[in-house]
Amino acid sequence: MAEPTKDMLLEWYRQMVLIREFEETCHQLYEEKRITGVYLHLYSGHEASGVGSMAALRKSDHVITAYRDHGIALILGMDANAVMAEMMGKETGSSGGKGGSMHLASRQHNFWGGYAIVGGHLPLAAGIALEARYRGKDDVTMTYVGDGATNNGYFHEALNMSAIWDLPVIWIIENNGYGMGTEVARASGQTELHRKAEAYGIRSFGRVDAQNALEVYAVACQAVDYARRHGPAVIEHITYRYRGHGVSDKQYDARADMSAELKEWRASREPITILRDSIESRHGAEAVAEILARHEADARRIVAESVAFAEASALPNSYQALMRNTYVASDLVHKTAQSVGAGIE
Amino acid sequence: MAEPTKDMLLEWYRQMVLIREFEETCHQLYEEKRITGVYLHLYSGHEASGVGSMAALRKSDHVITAYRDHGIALILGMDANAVMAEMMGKETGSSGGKGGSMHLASRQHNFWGGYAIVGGHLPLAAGIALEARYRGKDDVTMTYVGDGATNNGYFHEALNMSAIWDLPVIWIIENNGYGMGTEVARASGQTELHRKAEAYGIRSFGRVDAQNALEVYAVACQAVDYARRHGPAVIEHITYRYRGHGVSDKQYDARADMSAELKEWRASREPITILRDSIESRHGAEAVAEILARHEADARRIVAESVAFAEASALPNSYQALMRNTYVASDLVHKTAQSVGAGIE
Amino acid sequence: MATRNVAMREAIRRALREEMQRDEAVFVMGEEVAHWQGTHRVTRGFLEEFGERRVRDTPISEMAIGGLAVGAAMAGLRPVAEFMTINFAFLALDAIANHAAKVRYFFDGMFKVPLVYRAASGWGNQATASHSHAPEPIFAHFPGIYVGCPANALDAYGMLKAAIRDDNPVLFTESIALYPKPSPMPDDLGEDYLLPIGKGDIKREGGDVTLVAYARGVDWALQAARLLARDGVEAEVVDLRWLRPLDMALVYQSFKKTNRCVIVEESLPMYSFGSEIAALLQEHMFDYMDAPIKRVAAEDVPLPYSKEIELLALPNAQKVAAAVKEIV
Amino acid sequence: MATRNVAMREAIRRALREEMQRDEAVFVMGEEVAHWQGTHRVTRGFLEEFGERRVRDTPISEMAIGGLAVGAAMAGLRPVAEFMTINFAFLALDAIANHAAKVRYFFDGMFKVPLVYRAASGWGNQATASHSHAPEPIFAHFPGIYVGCPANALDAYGMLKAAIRDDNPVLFTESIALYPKPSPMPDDLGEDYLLPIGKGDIKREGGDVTLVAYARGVDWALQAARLLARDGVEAEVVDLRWLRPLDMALVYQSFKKTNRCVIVEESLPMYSFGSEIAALLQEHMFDYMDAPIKRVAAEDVPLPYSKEIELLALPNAQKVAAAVKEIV
Ligand SMILES: Cc1ncc(C[n+]2csc(CCOP(=O)(O)OP(=O)(O)O)c2C)c(N)n1
Ligand SMILES: Cc1ncc(C[n+]2csc(CCOP(=O)(O)OP(=O)(O)O)c2C)c(N)n1
Ligand SMILES: [Mg+2]
Ligand SMILES: [Mg+2]
Repeated sequence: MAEPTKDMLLEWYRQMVLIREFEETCHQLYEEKRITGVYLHLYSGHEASGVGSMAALRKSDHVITAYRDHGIALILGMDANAVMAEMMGKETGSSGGKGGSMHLASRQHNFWGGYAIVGGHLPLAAGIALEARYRGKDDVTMTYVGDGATNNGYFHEALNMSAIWDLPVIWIIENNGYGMGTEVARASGQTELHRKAEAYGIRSFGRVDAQNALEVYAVACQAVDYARRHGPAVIEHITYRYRGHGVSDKQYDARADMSAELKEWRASREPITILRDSIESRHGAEAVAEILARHEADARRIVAESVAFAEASALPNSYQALMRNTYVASDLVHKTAQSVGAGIE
Repeated sequence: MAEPTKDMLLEWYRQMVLIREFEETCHQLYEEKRITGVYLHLYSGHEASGVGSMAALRKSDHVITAYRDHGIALILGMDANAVMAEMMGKETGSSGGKGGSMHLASRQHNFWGGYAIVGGHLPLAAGIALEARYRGKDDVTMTYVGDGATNNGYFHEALNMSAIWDLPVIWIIENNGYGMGTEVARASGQTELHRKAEAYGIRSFGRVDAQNALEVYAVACQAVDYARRHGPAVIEHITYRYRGHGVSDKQYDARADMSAELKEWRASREPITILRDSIESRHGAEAVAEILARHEADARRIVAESVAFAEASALPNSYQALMRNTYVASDLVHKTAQSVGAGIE
Repeated sequence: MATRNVAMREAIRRALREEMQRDEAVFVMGEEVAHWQGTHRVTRGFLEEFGERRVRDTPISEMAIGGLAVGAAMAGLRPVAEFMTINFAFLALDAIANHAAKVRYFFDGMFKVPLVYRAASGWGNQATASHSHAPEPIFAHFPGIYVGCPANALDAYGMLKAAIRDDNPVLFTESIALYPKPSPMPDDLGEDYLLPIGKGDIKREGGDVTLVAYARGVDWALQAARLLARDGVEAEVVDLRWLRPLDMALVYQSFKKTNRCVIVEESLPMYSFGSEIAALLQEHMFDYMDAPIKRVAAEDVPLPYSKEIELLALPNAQKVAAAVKEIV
Repeated sequence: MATRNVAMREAIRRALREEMQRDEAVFVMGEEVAHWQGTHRVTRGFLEEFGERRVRDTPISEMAIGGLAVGAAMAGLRPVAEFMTINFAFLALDAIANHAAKVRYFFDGMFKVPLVYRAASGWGNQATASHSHAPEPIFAHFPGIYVGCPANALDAYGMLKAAIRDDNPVLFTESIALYPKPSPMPDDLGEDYLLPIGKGDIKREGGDVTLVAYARGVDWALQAARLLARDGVEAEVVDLRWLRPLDMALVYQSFKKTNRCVIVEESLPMYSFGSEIAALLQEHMFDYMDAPIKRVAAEDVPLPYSKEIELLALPNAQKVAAAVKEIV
């Protein structure tokens, strides 16, 4: 097991409190209708899953995920201002306001996005990994996929393709217990989701307590190493969503048994607390108190600034802004052909 | 293990020689352009797979398969005349000439067809099985699916649905080594296809030598019994296609290594010979010689008659025949609405 | 008969519930239809009333939802299978167009396929490009299935009941924007209030221009008609209700009177509803055409998240009125 | 320049091969493209020439073929992904319409998606209902992708080369019936013979009626033109070549001369190619219309196996000529 340094642990703490602050602020802003729309899926509760696993990557590796993407974006270093502006659909947003919460991405961070169709990003992950194999690079593609998504045809076809072509993808199944309102056992004949790897002859690295960033990291290191040298790997992360499926789905998560369950997770399996405990027990509570407090304060400041930045930014509102980037401008396209022109950048 | 009676074995022999005669005749007719079209996928070499497994069913059970369906149709007792007429697209065909080789079916035999889109029939199988569960009947649905089809999203989604809803489907994977020209190992990360059951928590009955009808039968009995009482079951049949993927695909099967392989299968794993040997060793070669010979002669006669019947039948050729059965006639449909009318029976 | 305002969502719920009460073969399946009470709350209370046998949550498996319904229908049940939104039905195009719509045909009438696919459709609310479609015309391209798209509560009620009772497969789409919209419904319709499949409806009479629409388009057309009336232009609003089969007789009748037409739809503009209606009109009503037929649809662009440009892309009453002004 | 007759299949093969030789980022993937040498023999010899890295057999996984190509293209490769036939691309509608066509848009230009989907299209040869479609209009409904459909060898060659070199996603369909059809191609075109995306072509000049078509429809139109010429009717045949973008300028130009039009396509008739072209024509060319615009398409029915009724359902030159006769 790869032993994370003190700096690494502190960095993870920084990431986790930033994500939590960001997500809870989003939640608040949505309640206040300062973020609008119908889709906003928060990563609160999932932090250790993303933080611990991406710590096993190097810069040239790739990451792709579904719509629960804010945390992933922040871990990879995307600017909180641009991310928050995207939530508000602003011109300064990372996708120019076109994508919103579900479609964050950053070319420069090898973050290939945020996708909204369940399972739709999984073959894309395989394609990104193919590029590395094709060009003889040993970069891997880390792919996050929900428990519910594992029942979709995309999952099956993409994992199988990664297997037969030895594509360096780490398929991380983020099992947070539910796809919207459906418990894993009501949606999947196989409830130990990592065992789905068997259907593809893919190497499974089993199930991990994903509220514990250290455990996540340890397994991720093995899987990344394996993927870099051989081919695809599967890991199942057991985690929990604190804010339900998405902000517009209140009714379900208000169910009594759900809130009891949530309380239980928050009380005994809080990823930030678990990481903090690890740091303190390894490096001494007092020795790290100041820096942890600083990270917390920074998180509050950064997020507050991002809100101010986003709110000060303009909404795209021209016809040109609407049409832009439907197509790449191209000399190969006949100039007078209808229904292009407007759509090119 | 269920021990088949002498009558059963003789009946299987009858079915197998009938299929072989039918398929080889189809092949011949295609060469002579008396059967036309581009798709004609023969069951020669597969006989024991269908015969042994369907022997485990009772009349009220259900059967569904893909385009390699002639053998299945004949085993279930469909009239060879109607089947041959369908090959030729005649009015007297079992699907009135609308369906052709890939779309045989018979309501009266609980044979739900013959489908052309790879994997497309798999959720239909689950739906048919659901009807039995829904109505509290204990009929099962036997479903044939190719090795290549197991890599398709339909397979994944349908098997998983059968698992969570405890649907009585026996998923028989007919592993004949290839999907068109692609060997199993080049198409599927998991080459022991029965192990795909693991991904759904479905009970697997393992791999069976499907050139041996007795072995097929023994395992099918267990699986049918299990499905009737509990839920879905998977069996992998190892078999071989004597006539390549389909009649129009000559080039590939002409490859030298393919014909060597074919010779080997024909020589040592011929299902009809294996069954004949079993019958003779159990019941005495002389005691059965006459009846086996009679079945062979009957097969030739029946198939020859079916050709005569089919060739004597008329092709549908009216606009009305073309449009008929697009929709069910219905009082609920507004009479003057466009684009109906012609399409109702 | 007493009449109350009812949200379209409630009318659909009522139709579905009554049909389930009436016929035990009718059952509901789809993502989140049971425990979650339906993403759009159409099946609220169903699990409690009908139980898990008849109200079935599915995994996120659209191909299987599409295909399983076909098998169950062939075998004698009457599935009402829900796609949470029509966008996800793209994953079931093969099940719908190649199986539901064709099984009867390629077995020459051996089976019938009495199923209904329900799907929430349309856009607005910043649902973003891949969740923002009203692609009914895509599905209505294929013979073998009917496609119904109600514009108000009463229509939704009568159309859905007919769809469930009919022995043919039906794709029934419900505009998300119309779900909460109240419209008048008599209290006591009896349980057999059935609107014939393929029958359109005149939603407003007028002699100056014909507005042809369906589903949410009808709303925009009616709003535009009110705007136009202020300027003395009386629009007749024809709600086709069904994209297959098409009640063109009704459109032709109106057009013979008005000689002018604007077609309104929520869809993308190309190879779409407006294309077909305009093509049919010019072919069959050539002698009655006093002006080109206009179309108002979404802009030809994948739809964006940001709200102002999203609105720019969406059709609206002003756009419809402006199109009318060009031809009257 | 010496000119020889070349089958369209060969021209496509040549274009693909040259582009693979020219650019190492171009690779081919699909069912049976490698060892089997391509179901339609378009990639014959490719495995031997380019090896397994660049000529990749896939499992029967259309969703993954569709989506994997998107990821590979975003990451910098130039995939040419083959659907064995367009029918199987129904299973990839989401990958094509919701991913290939939208990724660039919803990330506001961050990525480009330089891929080509190739698919054999059309019907005939008793391929039966689920294998008998020419559904190009369905895919062309969606902005964000281009849709090209060549009518002869030389066009296929120049169009495919442009499609591969362009940085946008392209769906390129190839009429099965045209694969073996020889048509003249100059021997020495250089390796940069590129036909612009969205540029149509006049395939025959004539002043009496405009026949608008694409792909196999062009064949029927040309045959009909020959039939009509015997009766003194001179038809102009406009091959649009691309269903998106549409070279309507070319159609309008012809229509201004002829004032009459018949649209010919292999597709089903509703919500289709003919619908869009007729709708555009009546809107923009109203003052030039001397007669209703007619459409010739497949009959509105799932297509049957049996050969005579299959032919009844198919468009042909006689049907086109008859439609022209109704309006000249
Ligand atoms: C193909 C498709 N079907 C349905 C949906 C609606 N939907 C969005 S998220 C979701 C649940 C996904 O659950 P899971 O994969 O467990 O991810 P989680 O939200 O728990 O992170 C559903 C059903 C969708 N976006 N795409
Ligand atoms: C969705 C889809 N993709 C591709 C095809 C073309 N096709 C027909 S049969 C076949 C191979 C299937 O192989 P397998 O499942 O092993 O069955 P077998 O033919 O060996 O019985 C393919 C690729 C199809 N019919 N449907
Ligand atoms: Mg989940
Ligand atoms: Mg096979």
